[in-house]
Amino acid sequence: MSILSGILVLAGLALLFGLILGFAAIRFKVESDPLVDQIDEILPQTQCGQCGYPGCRPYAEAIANGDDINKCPPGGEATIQKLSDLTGREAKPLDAAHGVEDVKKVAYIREDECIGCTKCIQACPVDAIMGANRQMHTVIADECTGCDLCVEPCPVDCIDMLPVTTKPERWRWQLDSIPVTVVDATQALPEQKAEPKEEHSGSQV
Amino acid sequence: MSNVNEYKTLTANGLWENNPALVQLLGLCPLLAVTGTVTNGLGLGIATLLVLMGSNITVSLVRDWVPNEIRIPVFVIVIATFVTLIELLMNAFTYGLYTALGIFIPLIVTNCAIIGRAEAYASKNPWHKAGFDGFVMGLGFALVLVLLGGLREIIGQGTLFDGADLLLGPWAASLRMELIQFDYPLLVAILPPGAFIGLGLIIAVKNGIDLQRKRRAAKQPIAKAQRARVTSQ
Amino acid sequence: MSKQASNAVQLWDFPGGIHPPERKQLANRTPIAHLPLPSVLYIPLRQHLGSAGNILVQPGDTVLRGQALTEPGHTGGLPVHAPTSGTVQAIIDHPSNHPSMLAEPCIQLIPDGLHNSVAFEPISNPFEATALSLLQHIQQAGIAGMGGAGFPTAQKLAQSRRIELLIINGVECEPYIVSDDRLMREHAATIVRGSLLIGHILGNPAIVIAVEDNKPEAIQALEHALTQLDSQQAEQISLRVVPTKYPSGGEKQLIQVLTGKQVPARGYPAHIGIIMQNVGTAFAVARAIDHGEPLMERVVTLTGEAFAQPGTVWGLLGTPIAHLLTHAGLQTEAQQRIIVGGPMMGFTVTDLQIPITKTTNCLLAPTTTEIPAKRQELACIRCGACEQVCPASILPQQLYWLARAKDHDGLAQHHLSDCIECGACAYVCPSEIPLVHYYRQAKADIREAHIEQQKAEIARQRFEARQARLQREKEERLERHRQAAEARQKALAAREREHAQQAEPAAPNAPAAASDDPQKAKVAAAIARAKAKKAAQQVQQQSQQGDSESS
Amino acid sequence: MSFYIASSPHAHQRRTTQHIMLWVLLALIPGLAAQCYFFGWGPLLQITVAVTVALITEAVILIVREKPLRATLGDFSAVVTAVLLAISIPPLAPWWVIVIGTLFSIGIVKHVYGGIGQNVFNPAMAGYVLLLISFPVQMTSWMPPSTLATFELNFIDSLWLFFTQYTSEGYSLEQVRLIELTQSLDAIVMATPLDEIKTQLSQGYTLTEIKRSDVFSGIAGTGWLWVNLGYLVGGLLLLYKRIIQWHIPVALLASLAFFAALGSLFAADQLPGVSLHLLSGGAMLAAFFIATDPVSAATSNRGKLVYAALIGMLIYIIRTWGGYPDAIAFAVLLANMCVPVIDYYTRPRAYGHGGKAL
Amino acid sequence: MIFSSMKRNGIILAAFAAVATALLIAVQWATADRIAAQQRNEVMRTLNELVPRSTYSNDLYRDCTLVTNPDALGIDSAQPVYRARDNNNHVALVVRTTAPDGYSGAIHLLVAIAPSGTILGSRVLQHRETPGLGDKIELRKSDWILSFTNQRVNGENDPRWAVRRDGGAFDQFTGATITPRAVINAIQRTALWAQANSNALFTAPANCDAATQGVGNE
Repeated sequence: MSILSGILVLAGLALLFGLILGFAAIRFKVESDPLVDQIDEILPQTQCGQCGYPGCRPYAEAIANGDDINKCPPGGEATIQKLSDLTGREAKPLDAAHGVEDVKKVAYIREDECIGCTKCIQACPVDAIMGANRQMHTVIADECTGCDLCVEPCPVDCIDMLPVTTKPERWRWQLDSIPVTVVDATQALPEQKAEPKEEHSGSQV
Repeated sequence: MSNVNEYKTLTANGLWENNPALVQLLGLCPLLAVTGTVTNGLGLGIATLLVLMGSNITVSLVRDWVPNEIRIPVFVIVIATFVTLIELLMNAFTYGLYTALGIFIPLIVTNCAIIGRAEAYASKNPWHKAGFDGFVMGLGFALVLVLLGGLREIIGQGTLFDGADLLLGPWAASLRMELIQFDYPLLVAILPPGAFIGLGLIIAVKNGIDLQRKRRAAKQPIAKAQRARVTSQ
Repeated sequence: MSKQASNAVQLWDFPGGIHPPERKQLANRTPIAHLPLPSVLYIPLRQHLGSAGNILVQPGDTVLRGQALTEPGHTGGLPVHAPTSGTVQAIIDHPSNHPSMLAEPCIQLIPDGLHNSVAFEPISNPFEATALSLLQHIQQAGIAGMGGAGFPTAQKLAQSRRIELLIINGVECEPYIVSDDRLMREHAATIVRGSLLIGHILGNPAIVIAVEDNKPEAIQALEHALTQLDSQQAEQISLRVVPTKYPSGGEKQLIQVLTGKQVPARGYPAHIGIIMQNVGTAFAVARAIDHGEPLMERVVTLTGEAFAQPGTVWGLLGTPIAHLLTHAGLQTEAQQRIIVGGPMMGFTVTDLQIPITKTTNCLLAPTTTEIPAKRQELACIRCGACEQVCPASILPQQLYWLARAKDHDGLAQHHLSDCIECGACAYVCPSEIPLVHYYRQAKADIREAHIEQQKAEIARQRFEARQARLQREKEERLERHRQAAEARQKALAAREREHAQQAEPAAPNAPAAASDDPQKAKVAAAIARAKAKKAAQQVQQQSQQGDSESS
Repeated sequence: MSFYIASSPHAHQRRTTQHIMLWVLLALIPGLAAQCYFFGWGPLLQITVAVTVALITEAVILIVREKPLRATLGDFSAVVTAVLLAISIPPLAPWWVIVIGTLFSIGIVKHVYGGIGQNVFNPAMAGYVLLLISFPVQMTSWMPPSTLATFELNFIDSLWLFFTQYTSEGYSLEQVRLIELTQSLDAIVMATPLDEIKTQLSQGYTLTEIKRSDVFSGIAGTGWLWVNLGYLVGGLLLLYKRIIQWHIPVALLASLAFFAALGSLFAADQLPGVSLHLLSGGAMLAAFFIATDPVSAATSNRGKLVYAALIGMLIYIIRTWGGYPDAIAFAVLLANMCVPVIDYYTRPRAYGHGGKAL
Repeated sequence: MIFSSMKRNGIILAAFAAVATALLIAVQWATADRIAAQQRNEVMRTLNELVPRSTYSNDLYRDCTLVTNPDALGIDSAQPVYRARDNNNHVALVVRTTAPDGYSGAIHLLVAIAPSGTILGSRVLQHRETPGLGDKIELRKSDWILSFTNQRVNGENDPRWAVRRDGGAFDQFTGATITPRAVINAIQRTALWAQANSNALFTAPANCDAATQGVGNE
């Protein structure tokens, strides 16, 4: 008797909980997962394709479906860290197969060499190159993401990727990047400008 | 061929890469509480291994019949059943060990390593793979228990396999080794803090070895990955 | 009257703060000196917070003292003026008076030594004039806050809010610096006049001139100046002496000391009805309105034991600092520090050609015995000394850990943005951790991340717009093809019908032959050039590979 | 000539970690002197061994971790840890006890957590706890004050005892520790006064009876009273030199005194009173030298008050109801664990975050 | 839809629970006897250490009575008393008793007393004394507990029943006197009580069940 009642009690309890769970599963269903949007938010939107996907959004979708999070060189370690925080996956070092982290660059068209073929305009993923057929083209520097996709199609190799120049108001307080100049003490003070000789940057921070 | 590889990966995962005790840090409560001697560690390790294998196989076999919503309760029922079975069997056949491990056997139910494997692996793979996974994961866990038990036993009382007869029968009493004769053993090793310190040191050693291996691994030439063209060009 | 009043009024305290050695006697014993003209001036277009104005001169132009060199552009900006007469030699990028010393556009002016001025236009009866006209006058005079940040004064004064209190900041709490001290001693009346003028612009709020109690001569001079006022003005303005403690001269701290109120985070003093101006600014406003003089020079303290003759000087804006250093007899040592600003918040520079700007209040050249070089940064021992001295009541030590971990969210939560970079935390740190430097870098990183995120958002939108456009174009193309195909088929059918009726040969339309197009020749040349370049690169690469393989 | 680049502030208050640690060592002298006067050469022997082991351990670890040697060894933090541990343990505990304790303090508690500044627990106290739970016999074998001792130990005897546990004449530590009491013919083996009280109370004696014994000098333990006063003097010196702030010592002693007074109020003859709690154990050492360890204490002033009051309360609870005779080490470690929580809830309100948001 | 989901989940879960419970009940049924025997063996092993098997002839495990006497046994709950008899001769009483005043709480003991009052032996069953100091009362750590064997208590004020330090006959431990004092007191108290009530205890009905008999040698 007690054997049977034991089985019945447990089965009854299980039945009850099963009913509750079945109810909850339908009633409290969470709508679609916005994970892709969150990942896309983190990616640097250079649209460079170095990850192997045509643009940041496709890569975001791939990550959401389980692809590695370390394939974005423009984002670098910082992006990998953020993706790791978001997805809970391990933050692996950047996959060198997709390129290495580099300084921010911007495309610059040497205008006297440009033949106006529009190939770069078609290659630019963010429409940051202005120009028309047989007209000299130019890059809108503020809109350029530095993806360098325009470099390869150029038949005359007139596009350079130049590092973005720092302005004082966007300087990042890297004191050790200031070259220490060794000057002749006798020349430093009078008005004639001493020719500074660059030496090791032995600054203290 | 891929099968062999998969078993290899499972083995490496269970014993080293993803060791439940050293990497996942799961099931620490019994791990830290009972590893005062090798015997205790081995006993609990074997018990956990059996439960893990049993639950993994069962979960894998029934996985097609279990709706997603109630999978966790079902896993818990399966695990709890196995733990209770093991407890009854130990009570009947290894009574000495049963009294020594005491309350920690029922605690296997809450060992997250087990439900973790059920959820992460067994519920997605066929029964033989799940069983093997349970075996290597359990083995990895048991090895750490034995290692920790050994360390604590040597430092804390200078012996090894003290009380092995409780687990393995009277013949095992001869296994007991008196390694060091302490006048004043380092009691902390046997007390709970010793378990924390010991586990920490084992994890540190494991991480150290991993680091060394990573450093030594020859730099493989980087294959350039295909870059996608975002546009038609 | 004012003395009694000032002593009777309640003062508050702000948390934290430090008492570093003041060392003000070094430079405050001599009057403000006038220097001989330098041989060249580099006048930065931007000496204030905000964008630069439009350039009004060209290389070769001769300019007079007080002539505007720039005017506010459509993005605003403050004009700069020629501080002496001479010739504009060039408009060049010259190392800036900024910790980075990155080059910024400057007007290079060669003084002619005549020091001829334009005709200045004072406002004869300013207390009758409208606030708007005075504000325009102040802006045309190029006056920016002379305490440190360099916020355009007219912009700050153009408040729509009701201002109840104007604070004239003569606290100058940072060690060594005595510019405001000397200015108050020598030109107290002008400062009081400027204060009243600013008060007039703001609708006559109560005016408080605050001075630290370590400047008795300045206090005396101001008290004397206040006794010269008529009773109505004397009623409006009062002098308040505050206890010496660094950084009581900080805007937020001084407001707390004088009123007990705190400026809300991310807000301005105007939000609680208060405006603060530096005594130097008040002086400049008085000169601009009463004499029509734009801002062309300012008081610069030259101090530190490396100077043979420390003191204060009137520095023309744009003067290379080397000119001032020479004047004060700088004796350099091997690892000389030249600090623009004070020992707490100033920055070191390595180029002596950087110009004096509207915000340059001090050049400090200490010897290494006076201010020893930094030692090795040691590990934080969590002593909490930084927390005790922080005037903003934030947790420097937590911020330090978060900054090292680059945890931007955590930094925001711990109010990094409320850090005023006063340096009190790093001053007391027993491990000599350059805390402020960590915060500056973290702030810069956060700002960068913010900018990058905005740029990324724009890029994303442009990318999506482009994708949509391409999709649309593709559909349109397909549609066109379809229509064309239909048309062709129709035409074919029609032609066949026609053909059946009568066979008519259709002359083929000859393609446009434009072989002598010069453009085409250029293109061909360019392509040839590129091909040659590519070939050369390939050869080079191959040879490099060969090298690396053989090696 | 070259120009020097540095970040502001350029001026610096010349009070370094090294400076602080040296003052702490200096301030320990009065208490240490009293300890040596009453309990012999033991503390000095312990300190010598502890400091040597600590410096060697730290140097080895720094070399292994590839960290700068001079700067870290030179900050004297390891020396302070070693000295605090050495003066906390019984004066003639065998040499290997202090060696194991110091190894653990420096090697595990300090460096495994990342070195100075990173350790969650007070290294000296963690080392003490390890020793106490591992070697309870040695760690409770306290010497009787010299005024009561049957044996007079010279330096050579102490040395022998320290290394072999026997004097050169073959007396064991156990024998050396005997005291002949005046009012009874019994000889007792010395423990700390607080431990003695606990033992006697369990025998059904009242506090008044217990305190008549020679082991107590009326208000506190004989000898121990002066040791505590010595550490109090040293602590006041640290306060005067602003090496430490008043918050932790005052809150700790006040909290301990409060609970002791409360206890006396309810069971005057069963629970030791204020003077015994403050002056018979390690309360002064704890209040001025141990709880004030900046690394493992709370940071804000309010946090320090809470932290120290918590230690005081824990000391009282553990002394009264706990399983081990002294409580300071356990109390400090438990409070160390609470520091992150304390710090979190005692954060000051940042400037401008008080009123309504903009 | 919601009802089909509820029905499906409920039935599956219930089925699992039923199968699992049935399995457990089956195993429990199969092992019950063995477990009972194991428990009995465990109790008997300890009892036989105190009262040699050769000296009695009854079923010691079953011949057990429950006694509630907080004054003598130091604990409020009922404690088992085993009676060893050789035919009808009274051989020994084995009493579970408690020393409530250990350094860190109660110490549970088993004491065997001959009707004459001689203590045949004693074991500590459970304690929380300080490791390394007070835990020498365990036989595994020290044979101190054996020093009670064949001792006798002569009345309540027998001066020998104390630690050496208090003038008694038993060793104290270095650094710990409270623990041995507590154990000595408890054994003395129990022995006196058992001696005085020997006959009544031997004649009391056997009324222990398995649940109260666990010796739990830990």
